[in-house]
Amino acid sequence: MSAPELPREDDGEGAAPAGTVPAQGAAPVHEPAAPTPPPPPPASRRALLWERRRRALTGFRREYARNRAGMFGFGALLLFVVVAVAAPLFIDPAGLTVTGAPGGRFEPPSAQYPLGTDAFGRSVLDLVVWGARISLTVGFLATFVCVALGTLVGIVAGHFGGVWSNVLMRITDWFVVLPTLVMAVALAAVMSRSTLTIIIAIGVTCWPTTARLVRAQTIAVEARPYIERARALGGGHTHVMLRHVLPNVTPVILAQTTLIVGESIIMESTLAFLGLGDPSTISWGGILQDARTAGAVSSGIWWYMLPPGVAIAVVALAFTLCGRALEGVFNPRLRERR
Amino acid sequence: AGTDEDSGTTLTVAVSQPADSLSPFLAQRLISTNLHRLSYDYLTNYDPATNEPIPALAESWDTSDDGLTWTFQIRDDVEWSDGEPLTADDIAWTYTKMIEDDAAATANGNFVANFESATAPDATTLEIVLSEPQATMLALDIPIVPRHIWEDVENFGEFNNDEDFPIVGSGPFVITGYEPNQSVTLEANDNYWRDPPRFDRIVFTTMPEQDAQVEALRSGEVSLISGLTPAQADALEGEDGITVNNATGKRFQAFTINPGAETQDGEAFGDGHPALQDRVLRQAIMRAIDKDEIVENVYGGYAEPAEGYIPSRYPDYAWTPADDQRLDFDVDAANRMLDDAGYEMGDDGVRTSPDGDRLELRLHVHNDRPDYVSIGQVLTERLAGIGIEIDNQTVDPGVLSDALNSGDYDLIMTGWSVNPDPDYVLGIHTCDALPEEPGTMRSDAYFCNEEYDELYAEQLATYDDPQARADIVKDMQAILYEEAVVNVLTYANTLEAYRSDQISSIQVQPDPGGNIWGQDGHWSFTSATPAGAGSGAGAGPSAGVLAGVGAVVVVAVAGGAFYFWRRSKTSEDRE
Amino acid sequence: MTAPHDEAPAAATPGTEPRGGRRGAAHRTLRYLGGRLLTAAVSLVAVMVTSFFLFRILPGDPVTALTQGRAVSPEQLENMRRDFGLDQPLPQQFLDYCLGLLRFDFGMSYQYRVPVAELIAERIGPTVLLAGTGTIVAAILGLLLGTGSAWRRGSAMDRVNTGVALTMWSVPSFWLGLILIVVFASGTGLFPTSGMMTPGVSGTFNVAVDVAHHMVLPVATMVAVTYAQYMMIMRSSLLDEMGSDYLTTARAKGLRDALVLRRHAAPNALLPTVTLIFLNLGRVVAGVILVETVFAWPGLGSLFYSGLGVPDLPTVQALFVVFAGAVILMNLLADLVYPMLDPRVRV
Amino acid sequence: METAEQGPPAAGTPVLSAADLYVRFKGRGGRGTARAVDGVDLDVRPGEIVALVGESGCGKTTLARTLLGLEKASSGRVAFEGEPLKYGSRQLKAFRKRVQLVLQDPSGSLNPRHTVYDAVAEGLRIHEGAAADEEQRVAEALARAGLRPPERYFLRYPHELSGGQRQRVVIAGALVLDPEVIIADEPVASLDASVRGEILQLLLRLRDDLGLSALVVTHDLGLAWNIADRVAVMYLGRVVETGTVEEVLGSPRHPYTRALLSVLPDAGAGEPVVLAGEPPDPTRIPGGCRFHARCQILASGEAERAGVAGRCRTEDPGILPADDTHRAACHWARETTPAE
Amino acid sequence: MNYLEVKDLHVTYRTAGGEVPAVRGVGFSVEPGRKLGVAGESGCGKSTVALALLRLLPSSATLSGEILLDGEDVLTMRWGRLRAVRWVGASIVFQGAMHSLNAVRRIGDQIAEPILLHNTATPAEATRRVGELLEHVGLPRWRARSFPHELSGGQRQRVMIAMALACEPRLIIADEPTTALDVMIQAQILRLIDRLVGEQGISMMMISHDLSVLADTCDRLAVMYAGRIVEEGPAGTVFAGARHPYGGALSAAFPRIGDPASRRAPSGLAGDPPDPAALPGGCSFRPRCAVAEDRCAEVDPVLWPAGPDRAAACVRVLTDEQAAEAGVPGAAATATPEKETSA
Ligand SMILES: Nc1ncnc2c1ncn2[C@@H]1O[C@H](COP(=O)(O)OP(=O)(O)OP(=O)(O)O)[C@@H](O)[C@H]1O
Ligand SMILES: Nc1ncnc2c1ncn2[C@@H]1O[C@H](COP(=O)(O)OP(=O)(O)OP(=O)(O)O)[C@@H](O)[C@H]1O
Ligand SMILES: [Mg+2]
Ligand SMILES: [Mg+2]
Repeated sequence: MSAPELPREDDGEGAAPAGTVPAQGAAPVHEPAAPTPPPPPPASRRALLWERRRRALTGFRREYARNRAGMFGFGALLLFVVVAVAAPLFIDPAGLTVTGAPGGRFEPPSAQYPLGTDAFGRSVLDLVVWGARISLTVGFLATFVCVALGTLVGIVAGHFGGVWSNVLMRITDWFVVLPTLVMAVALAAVMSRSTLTIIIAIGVTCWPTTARLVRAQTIAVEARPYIERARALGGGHTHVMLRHVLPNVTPVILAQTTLIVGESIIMESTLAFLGLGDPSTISWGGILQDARTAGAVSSGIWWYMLPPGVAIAVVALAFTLCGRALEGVFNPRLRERR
Repeated sequence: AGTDEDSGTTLTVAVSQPADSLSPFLAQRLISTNLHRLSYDYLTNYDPATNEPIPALAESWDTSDDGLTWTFQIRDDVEWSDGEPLTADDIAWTYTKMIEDDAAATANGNFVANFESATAPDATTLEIVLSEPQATMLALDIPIVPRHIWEDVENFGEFNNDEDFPIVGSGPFVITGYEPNQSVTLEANDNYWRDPPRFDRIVFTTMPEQDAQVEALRSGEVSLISGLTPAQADALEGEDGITVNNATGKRFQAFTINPGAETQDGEAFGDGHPALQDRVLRQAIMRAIDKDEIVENVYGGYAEPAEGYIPSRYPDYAWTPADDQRLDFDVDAANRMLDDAGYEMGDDGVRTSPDGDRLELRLHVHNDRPDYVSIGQVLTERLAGIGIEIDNQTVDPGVLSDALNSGDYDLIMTGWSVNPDPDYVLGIHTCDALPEEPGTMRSDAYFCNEEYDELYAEQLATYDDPQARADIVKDMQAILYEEAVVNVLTYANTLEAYRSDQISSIQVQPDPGGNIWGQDGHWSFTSATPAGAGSGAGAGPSAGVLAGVGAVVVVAVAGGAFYFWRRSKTSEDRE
Repeated sequence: MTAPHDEAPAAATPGTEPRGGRRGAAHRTLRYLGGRLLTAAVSLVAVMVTSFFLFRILPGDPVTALTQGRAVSPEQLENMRRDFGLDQPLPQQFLDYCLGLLRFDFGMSYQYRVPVAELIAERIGPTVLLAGTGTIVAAILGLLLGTGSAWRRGSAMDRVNTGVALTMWSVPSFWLGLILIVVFASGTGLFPTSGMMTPGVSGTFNVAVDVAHHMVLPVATMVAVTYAQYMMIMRSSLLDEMGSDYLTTARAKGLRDALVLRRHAAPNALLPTVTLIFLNLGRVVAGVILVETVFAWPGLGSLFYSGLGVPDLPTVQALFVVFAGAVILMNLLADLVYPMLDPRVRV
Repeated sequence: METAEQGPPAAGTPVLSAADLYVRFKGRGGRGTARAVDGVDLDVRPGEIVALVGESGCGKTTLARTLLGLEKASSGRVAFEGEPLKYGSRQLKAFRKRVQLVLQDPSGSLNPRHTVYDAVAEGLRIHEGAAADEEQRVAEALARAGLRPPERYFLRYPHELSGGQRQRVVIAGALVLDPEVIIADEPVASLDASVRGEILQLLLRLRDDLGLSALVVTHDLGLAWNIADRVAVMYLGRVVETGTVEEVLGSPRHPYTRALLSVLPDAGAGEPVVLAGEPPDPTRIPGGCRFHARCQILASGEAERAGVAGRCRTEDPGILPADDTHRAACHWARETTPAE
Repeated sequence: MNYLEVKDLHVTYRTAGGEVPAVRGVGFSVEPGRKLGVAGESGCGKSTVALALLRLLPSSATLSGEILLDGEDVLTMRWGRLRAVRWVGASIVFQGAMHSLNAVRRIGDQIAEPILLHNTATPAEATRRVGELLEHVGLPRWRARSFPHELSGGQRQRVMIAMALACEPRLIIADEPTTALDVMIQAQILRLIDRLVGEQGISMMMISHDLSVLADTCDRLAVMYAGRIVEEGPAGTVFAGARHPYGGALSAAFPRIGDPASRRAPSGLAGDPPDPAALPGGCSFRPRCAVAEDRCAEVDPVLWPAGPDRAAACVRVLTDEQAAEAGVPGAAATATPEKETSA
């Protein structure tokens, strides 16, 4: 099997158009090099390139759109992000304070409070919507920390073999061995309670996976002849890493990113569940924790317990689906074939 | 079909923590001290109804005039569960061990800190000599252990008393089984010198998850649970076969204000906000807080708004302020007080003290106490109403105690469980309780008031006149209230529930309105009466086992059958 | 372990004899083994050192935390501090810690006043039981479903399988646990809500049944949230294999579809999954913290969590080492087992 | 750039040469050291195409990579225009501006995310930054490599090209820097029989047009016949026979060269000599003549008759010097060919 | 009677990018004990034909036509019968031996697998037979216990051959058995195949893109281009004098050492390989054909007789009458096609 093992950017296009071949192919081979026609003005070349990129994007979109689960994930995600960003437009923060909440204690769902109220009389729906802001922020930022660190370490370790790689990988191995949850719990306990702490705790503990993945991909890329060619052309480390390795590990990173966001959101809720969250901010994990400490589970106050959990699950799922879909788009090997 | 001990009645109690040790010298957790209440005898006990000390091993007692020598008459009809007689010598030996061996003093050393000696001149007499008078002499919560067993123990710091079962004791129950972290089983001691217990067996089973406890109660797996949340109490309230016990609280919830941390020598330290040294500000803070709101929203109504330092469950000591003294919720009044005292409101809604410090205060809250966390949120918002900005820091208890010790705090949540004898909780606010040097704080407030100290000494001296002592204690509470350093917010109720179809009656303490779990004494468990025959919790699970295992098997078989059916159906004509 | 290559007779035909021969192979195996062991040992030491310092920066004073809310005299506090060795300077504490480790002595638990080693020994059984069962069930389920999914990729079954697995994967385990308790334990009374045993049950068979009964919900929770990864790995690794030419060879030989899958595709696809299973076996020990907490399972996870609050330094330190050690051990096992399974990577 | 002033090197001075070159690879996991290149003297003179032939795994690629400084020699020396190659990153960069490598596998040699333009311009950008005439030079290189009109190919991605086109892009990438030497490693091995001719024609044309020197690595003797001036036959890390193409392929001396020629399907006359056994292992190079274990001359007893059998088994025939004469590292050939 | 007879075989792959007609009407036959060589450049559909013979194509391929194996049509067989035919009626030596062997199972087991499956031999017998087979292909018996990666490429290819012989099939389909190998190993394998097939009287179909290899080994030769057979005839004559320009280009692409004509003058075929998904109208070789004519754009040539026992799909082999019969326009315009193809 000789499937192209690297992502193709534009599947909208077929292979070399057959129409271009005959004229040139039929030319006598010994014909002296024809004077090159004047090159077209650079602007048009750039425009062409831009056009190409656009088409590549369209192709990417089309390929992605073929994955229905991925589209569902993307849709759900978009919905959550939009709702979270727009939350202040339709939710009055005053209603989310513990002293100024409008409702009564643990009111069951009603027209006014579609998901009922919590102990302070706050609308659970509003809380969940508002909680998306923190939960998504944590998810994104923690993932950024994790992926940035992991990518840097992974590429450097993968590119520079030998001692460098060894040292970095020993460090990574050492981090990999440390149980993530335990580490995060310990870090969150050590640092002051805040959203930033959670972000750091998650980010710092999850990068080794990314690093390993990126390193593996880097090594795979480094083994390709075009790296050798770049070196033979005189390219240095930076050239190779930036121009060749990075673009080729990007799909991996992107797919990994979406997977980690989901994990981070779950991790945030887990830390909150273990009492390590920041109770003064409203996040899904925080709501769950509040619901749990209020005994909502066993008191039949399902409207307090279910929505944040479902929200976490849906967002995590959405990201996971996006991640898988991206993986599929970027890695033709994963595409359905044969 | 699960148990081979189907005979007899079993009372199953869910507890949220496993026992830390079965050794009375080491055990510190509530569950463990309760176990010891049931399996050992004490010198005295507490009246189930009134909480007053009553005779137990000691039938009667005398005090010398200087209050330093105590002579107890010990019962002569008590036997250890292995049949040996329990004599004064066992008691003297237990106390002496604690005096002499630091390891043995780990758990209850504070009771014997003032002991010069404990001797048994004869089998029924115990003599204790003190170095200074001690108010807790009738509340010596020290389990008495059998000398003939414990004499052989080499290292009290490491012996956990969990090797030979049943464990020899003299209490109404005998510990017969112990699964670390899971359960402790006790059998009734039919020879107990008081009324023997009515249940044949008690099992304490560990369930840290509150919700799991409630579900276990519902399914009949356990008979008694405690520490319900208000929502759970509400939910269980109307359920068949379940009785909710709403007991007055033994605990108060409070916050203390850092009035400027100082050592005993008057050396100031820490970085408490300077404006908090002003009593006006502290009182204004109190007036900004709506205790009813906390009662309602945080405790779902299962609490009382509080003023005095001693919970109302102890009516002798409970105190309420006179009308002109009250620092009731009144935001306008609070704002006026601050305006008058020169705290100017800034443009951003935050006041500045006369000395020019912005009123931006930290509030430290325990992250492991959900009620505190909620109170913290309420305080934060309420104080904003009088121009105080709160930095709400919900932290690990460790962090919190670090902040307290180093005086680096402004407001800090706290709360104490108050014993029938309030000496200890009062004592921690004397000037003596201030640290000798920065960082060695043991109390929860840097409070030092001469008048309070004098009253404290006075109440110590009048322990033999309860009424007079109670009056003094109330005066002390008035000082605390007025100084507004230690600010009591509520007395939260203790919420418990039991299966009334398994337990027909059970003693609460105090009676009425008292709690079942965590009593001073063993009354709840000795008084608990089984309801009907064979309704012990043991019956529930075995049916459940069959049903559960059956369900799993059915699912597995069905799944497997489906799998193979599909496979055989599709395998032939495929490629 | 049998040394690879032991089947190659020494008298090989010239030119085609396997490289290095038998002696060399044994030697290489030893070197490989030694290398792996050394790496594992180095990791373990690093973890031990980390563990000590990581928890030393935990805030809070164990002594005050342990005596919180109780009447204690300053002398008692002093005694405790001395007992715990907390009055020593940090380097001395570290030295004691290291010396202790050499003797497998993790110190005394502050909370329970027993040697931590004993505490761990007591708790490790339940954790291994739960985590092991959970992983094995999840792995088997995941592998079966993953195989089915890949072999019939694109079918309704594949889509349903994948969808369900990924949804479960996205659910926070503690939340699922709580929901399961409500639905199955109190809703139907089929399973106990928590714990590991009904007190008072005796007899090996009865205890086994009882424990199994208690395990259903926690194991179900674990399996639900973890089987997806096995399934997805198996699925994609089988999909990778499915394009392979050797499967065409197998078909060309006249093998039935089921046989092609069973004899060729699945075993080959299984190989990459094995490493993952081992890795997870290591990690899951720490990962069951949540499930243990929710279901009051008397294992290491809940011990760690309760120890962290105090902080019960010797306990959390030791547990950290145990958790990390489990991963190291399983990595090591994977390293050693994999070559036995996959002849291609045999040294 | 300094070289531009120096003018063309004096004829006869090899542009690129290897002297007594050894490259060893440490075996991993206790495996023995692989002596991939085991003593090679080789010159490439200006304007000359040298073919390096030999079976798979004999060290051809390794030698080529070492010549370009991509691999460091364990011992021996690589010289460029008589100067020993320096491995500082600055010197290497300057060297690689003038000597270009065309890799074995054209599909792999192009980054799938770079357009043809990017791929060709890469060398320019590395050495000259953003050159003003970049586009023109890229177009020129593409056109020279036979991709005309070049603009049409600028924005194609490698997967949109056929194998032959890809190979030409790689060659264009090498040409854009106006190199003096090209090392082409199996430039046509991965191509279809019908496309290979074109690439070879291109190489010949470049040599004729630009005076390029080239080292063409291959395991295909026919290819050497097609384009090379001189040929060096490599066996197990060492050159065992060199000479002009006509000499070596016309009257091979080394038994290995003879065997190679005899098995060509189209060899016509003569019984094909199929050497027994598998390709030899560079970790275990036999003593004596490295070929003796598979040598058909020795096996048939002909060496015995020539009285060299003993030497074949024990005496290393030595490293062939890098000069024009037709030589073979074979005791038997030396014995029977009076010219040597 | 022909053992294998393929008539008008069409194979079309359904792909995301549309239909790919990989094989477009191929017909040939193999007599018992004879060897047919199929040549053609990469991607012209050779492997597709080979796989189609045992219906091993992926489900995305649709087949039509007839494949008669010993008179029985493979395409309409029931699965059970097909499974019985596979490896017994015809076995295959695949292109890449590395990938065609299961890397994690012992070679012996893999060879024994079809024996046990088809011959219902006892395991002991099978083991013995495996040993014999291995020795047959020049490998020691103990190699049965080796794993594929422990063997070199040539050895693996020999294992594939041993495997193909396991059930004593009447036809062996060898799909590029030597492409990835060195000249020397290639020679070894070809000799081996030659010997075995000759000894046992097995029919064979051998696929390669190397015309010279086939010419050396086979009795007859078929040259494929873009899914069609464009030339067919006795091996020697086809190689020496192809009548289709593509066949000519293929055989010319192999330099003859010592031949001054090819010295410093490599010959090749310009242009790109055809894309089966987008073939030009008319003769599919026309875009690369050096001697294309106008009428080539209009006629889609089929195999026309082109001399004794030969056929070629090029309008230039047609005489005027034949052309008129076949409906080829303007045949008269090119009068002398013969010059090119005189052998
Ligand atoms: N980086 C390396 N590490 C270890 N051994 C190597 C390395 N590179 C090459 N070798 C070994 O050196 C020998 C020569 O390899 P090289 O690639 O130079 O052969 P080649 O003649 O180019 O073969 P081919 O014709 O197959 O390309 C081989 O046995 C190979 O296994
Ligand atoms: N599964 C498939 N789906 C779609 N197209 C395919 C598939 N398999 C092969 N093809 C296409 O069918 C054509 C013929 O392929 P085939 O493998 O038969 O060629 P081949 O002659 O064997 O080439 P090679 O010499 O490279 O082995 C090619 O264009 C190929 O791209
Ligand atoms: Mg090579
Ligand atoms: Mg093929």
